[in-house]
Amino acid sequence: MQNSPLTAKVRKDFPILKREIHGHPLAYLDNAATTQKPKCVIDALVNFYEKHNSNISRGVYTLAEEATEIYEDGRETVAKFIGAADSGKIIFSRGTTESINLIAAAWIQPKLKAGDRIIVTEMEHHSNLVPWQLAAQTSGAELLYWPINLESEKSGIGSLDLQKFEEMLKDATKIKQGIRLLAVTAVSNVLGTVNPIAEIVKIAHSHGVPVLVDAAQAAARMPIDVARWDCDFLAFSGHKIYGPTGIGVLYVKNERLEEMQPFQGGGGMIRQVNRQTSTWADAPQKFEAGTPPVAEVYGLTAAVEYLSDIGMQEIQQHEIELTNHALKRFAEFNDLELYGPQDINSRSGVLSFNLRNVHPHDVAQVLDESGIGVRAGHHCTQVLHKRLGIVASVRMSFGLYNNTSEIDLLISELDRCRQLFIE
Amino acid sequence: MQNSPLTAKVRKDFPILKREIHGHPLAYLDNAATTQKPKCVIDALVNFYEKHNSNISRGVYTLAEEATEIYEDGRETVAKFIGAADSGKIIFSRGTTESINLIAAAWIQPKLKAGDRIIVTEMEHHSNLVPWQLAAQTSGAELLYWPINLESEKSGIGSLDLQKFEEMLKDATKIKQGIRLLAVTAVSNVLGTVNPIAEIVKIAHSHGVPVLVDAAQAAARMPIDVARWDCDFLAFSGHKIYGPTGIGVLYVKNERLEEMQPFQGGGGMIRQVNRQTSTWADAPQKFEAGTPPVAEVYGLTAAVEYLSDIGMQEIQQHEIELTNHALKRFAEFNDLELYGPQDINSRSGVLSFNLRNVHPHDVAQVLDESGIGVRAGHHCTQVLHKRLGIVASVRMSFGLYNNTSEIDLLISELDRCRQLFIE
Amino acid sequence: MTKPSIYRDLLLEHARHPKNCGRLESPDLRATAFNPLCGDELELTLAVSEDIIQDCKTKVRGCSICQASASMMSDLILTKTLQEAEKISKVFTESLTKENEVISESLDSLRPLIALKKHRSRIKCMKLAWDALEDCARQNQT
Amino acid sequence: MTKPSIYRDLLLEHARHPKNCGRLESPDLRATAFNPLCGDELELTLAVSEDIIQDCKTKVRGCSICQASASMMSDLILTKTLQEAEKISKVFTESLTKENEVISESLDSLRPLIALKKHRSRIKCMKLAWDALEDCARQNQT
Ligand SMILES: Cc1ncc(COP(=O)(O)O)c(C=O)c1O
Ligand SMILES: Cc1ncc(COP(=O)(O)O)c(C=O)c1O
Repeated sequence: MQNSPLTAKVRKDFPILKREIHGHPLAYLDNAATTQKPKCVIDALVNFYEKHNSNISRGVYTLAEEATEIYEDGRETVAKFIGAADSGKIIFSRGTTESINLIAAAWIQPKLKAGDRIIVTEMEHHSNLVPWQLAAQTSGAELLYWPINLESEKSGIGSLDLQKFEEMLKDATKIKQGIRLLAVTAVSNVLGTVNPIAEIVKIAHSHGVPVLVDAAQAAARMPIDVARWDCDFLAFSGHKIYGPTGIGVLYVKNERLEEMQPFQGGGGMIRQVNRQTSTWADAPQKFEAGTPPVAEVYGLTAAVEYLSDIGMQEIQQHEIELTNHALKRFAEFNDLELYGPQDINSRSGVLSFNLRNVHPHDVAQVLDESGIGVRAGHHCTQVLHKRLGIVASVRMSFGLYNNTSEIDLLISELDRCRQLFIE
Repeated sequence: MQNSPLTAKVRKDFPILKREIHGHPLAYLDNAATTQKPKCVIDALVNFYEKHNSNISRGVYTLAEEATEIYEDGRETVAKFIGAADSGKIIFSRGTTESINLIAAAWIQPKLKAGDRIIVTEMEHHSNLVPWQLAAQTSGAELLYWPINLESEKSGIGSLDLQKFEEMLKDATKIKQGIRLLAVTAVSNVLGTVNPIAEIVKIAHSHGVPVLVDAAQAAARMPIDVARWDCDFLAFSGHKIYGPTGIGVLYVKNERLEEMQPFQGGGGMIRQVNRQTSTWADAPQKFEAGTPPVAEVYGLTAAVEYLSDIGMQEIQQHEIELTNHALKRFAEFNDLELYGPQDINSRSGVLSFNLRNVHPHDVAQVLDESGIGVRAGHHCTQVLHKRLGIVASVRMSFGLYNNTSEIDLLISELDRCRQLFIE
Repeated sequence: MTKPSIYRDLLLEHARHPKNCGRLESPDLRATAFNPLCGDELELTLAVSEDIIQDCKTKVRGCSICQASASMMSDLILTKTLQEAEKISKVFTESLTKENEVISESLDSLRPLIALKKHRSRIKCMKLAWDALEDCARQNQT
Repeated sequence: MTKPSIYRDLLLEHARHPKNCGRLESPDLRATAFNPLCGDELELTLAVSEDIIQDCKTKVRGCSICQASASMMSDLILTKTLQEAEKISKVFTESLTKENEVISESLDSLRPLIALKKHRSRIKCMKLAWDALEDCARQNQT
């Protein structure tokens, strides 16, 4: 097996890589769906439950103090990881989806009026579309789509054209249409496109439009710096950055934090509860009703520390190398249609494609027979797939532990698909 | 140490019980806040992440198939645990609080009109009060409080009088007031009161009022049978029944399921997504947006199987024995005020009290110095505490692994409190 | 290739050369089915007279398993009554969810499909054609 | 009792016999503070002339640590200016959150409190009186 220096170092940290699938070593290439967990993350969970498990905040005994410290230290570690000035802006949720729904319910819904618009892009995940649809519908607002480039324009296929965005904003100003938000992904979970968030935010802000960044894919693939990006909201999931399921993060800028209504009601988010009305705790607790996922925060903290130790720059570099290799191999075949930028500078290691005349399900199933895990379907982007004129695609997406031999294996196994399904 | 047969058997299953606190063995008596985890639950989490970790539903490769099976099998195990006829009625949430907020947002909010009433009891946890306050406020509805008995009426202190409830319902009928829901806890997390849910539901239904049962405390303490109880909704948390954090359950009766709007928007809960509108998946997926907490479901499944193997009847019996012992010991002191029923038949092993002239914080802190974990505060029941005329209390609450010696230790350490704070 | 594959001969034969493809011009019954997980779609058109399925066509936009299932179904239900066809569909569905290893004789020709039942994610693919069939049967009742 | 306790003599002394208890009849400044985690409350009343705290009383409904902190605070701020008092409060708060082990001389009498800083859940108890003090200082500025 050909390993990059990073891969050689990290593969032994992931217990699941020892697994065999139908007699073959696992080649896990579905990291955009969820990532595998290093031993330190699993150990953190065990350690929490075997040593410190307790509910937080309202307990004065030792375990409760420890659990509270674990939880609040986790907030600080996450804040540092994404360049947030203080941990008070970090809200823990159950995942990207809940983080975005939180903003839809607690921030935009109360201020949305009939005729207002929320801008989304055509490449958004359902989790960054449907919450806005739901919010828009209750108030007579609408979604406005920032289209992706399909022709090979200067920004490349599957990219967003900044000029188009400026025009949309200017047109809205002309007809005095209220644009309440831009919701945009930092990295597409299908095309692999890396969007220039800092520039996008600058344009949006110059027209008074706040920006929510879906960093579900980006957080595991590149350094994130909310201070530099200057976005208003940013959301990601623990399970996609080598941490546990059941935990997500929402970063909110101070000004926006003050505008937010409560999200869910319950224990921990209140100040005083009277019979008919209540008052609220300060942020971030105000937005964290109920017993929080303390163990999951501990696991997430371990994941963030693991990634920081390796260095997000190095991780990004590794992914670029894998992606370069994949792009080169894909170019060898003319029955492989790759969606998204060809240019390595505007994409990351998420590659969706179709093998001509073979259904993505069948491709994924045949690959599984050789131990390869890839995803087939619309990857929660029906709007994008419709735009691309397809129903489904096969997606290969890289993680820390992948290497070029796994890519080569996939490419060679596609031959089996051809043999089975195309006479 | 004096152990009941059950305790002797189970203590070794809980790794955390090996911990020492300030040189003393841990006496964990805060099980109403969260329970400790048996090894099989911790092992399930490890096993998931080391062997099967993957995202569910949309993957055709082996790991994804396994994860999906784990997730859906979990739904069936939980359905059986609470006597639900089929797993289609089980929605996974992040906890009791989210389960209740889900009903508040997806079911009651859309149908609530100005002047409507939601009945709650004075003993409800904030998580079963604040969501209804928030829903009521947006539509001009109000909460109606079913008061608890304070005098030693026939149902005993801290109990709910069924006649009072009938009268409330009749009064509402007289003035044509719409009662949309009764939200009631099965077991009080402060008083320990066990409410007669089956009888309550019968009365409510005879007046056309649906019932939501907060089973956060009950689920770990007694057999639950939604078919017999006939409740419309039932909610509980994984972490309070010896399972992981980050997972909760919501049971919904079929008729209600059909009335429910979507909760959060995102991946997994859709059928078709168009640019402005979408259609929804069938229940329960319709209410589970985003990547679900698969590992946590696996852990919860292990917990439920662990409890079922022991038997909820036996667990209940064990708790009755401990509670009896505690009631007897408490009666020895006239500076100990216990809140809630004295009658063992209408209470469970959650005992809140105050030591005269010593603040609950100080009691809990002193007990910690001997390794005892109890909670001090309002336990997320400010309305109840106000009704009791107190600000805070100390709460001792039992789990599987507790024994009478731990109760005796607590009682004897209260002496240290007296010496420190009362001259 | 020597690797064992879930794609066995009979299945592939049906997938590559599906029977009764297309749509009837003026069907007596028509139903579509949709798989939200992947976006696959299927249209079933039936010609029915005196309760007997005289003709049957499926238009499939789906994977090989979906295609093969539709093809096998059409083979099996032709000349059967709608009630019989619905009954077969129910038994087939049960055989996919039950642990039971005994396969009813009426489903003999569906064995290559039933063999895949442990692939839970593919059950919906197999079921698409049958969902449409049951929809047609329902329409006929009302 | 031989067990080591966080409740040391000085702390207990203040808790049992708190200084400057109660409320001033007609205070120049008044503030209340509230701990949502346990419902504890504290009322601070100050008599201030020429910016100097001439008199100070606290009415506490809280635990021994809250009580002791209020008592120690009142001892410390009497005869100081509001600005000085506010400064002390800020330094005290910092000493509770920082890892720093060096305790500023001005906080000498607060050592028994600062020693408890690792008990994070009790910091809010200690801070209640000081929150009210900072509130008074803010009122004075505007
Ligand atoms: C009776 C009751 N209801 C609701 C809750 C809320 O549960 P959770 O915090 O797990 O959402 C609790 C526990 O905190 C409880 O005891
Ligand atoms: C770009 C993007 N946004 C949002 C999500 C939703 O994340 P989650 O399912 O963890 O809530 C995903 C992944 O599923 C994603 O790739």
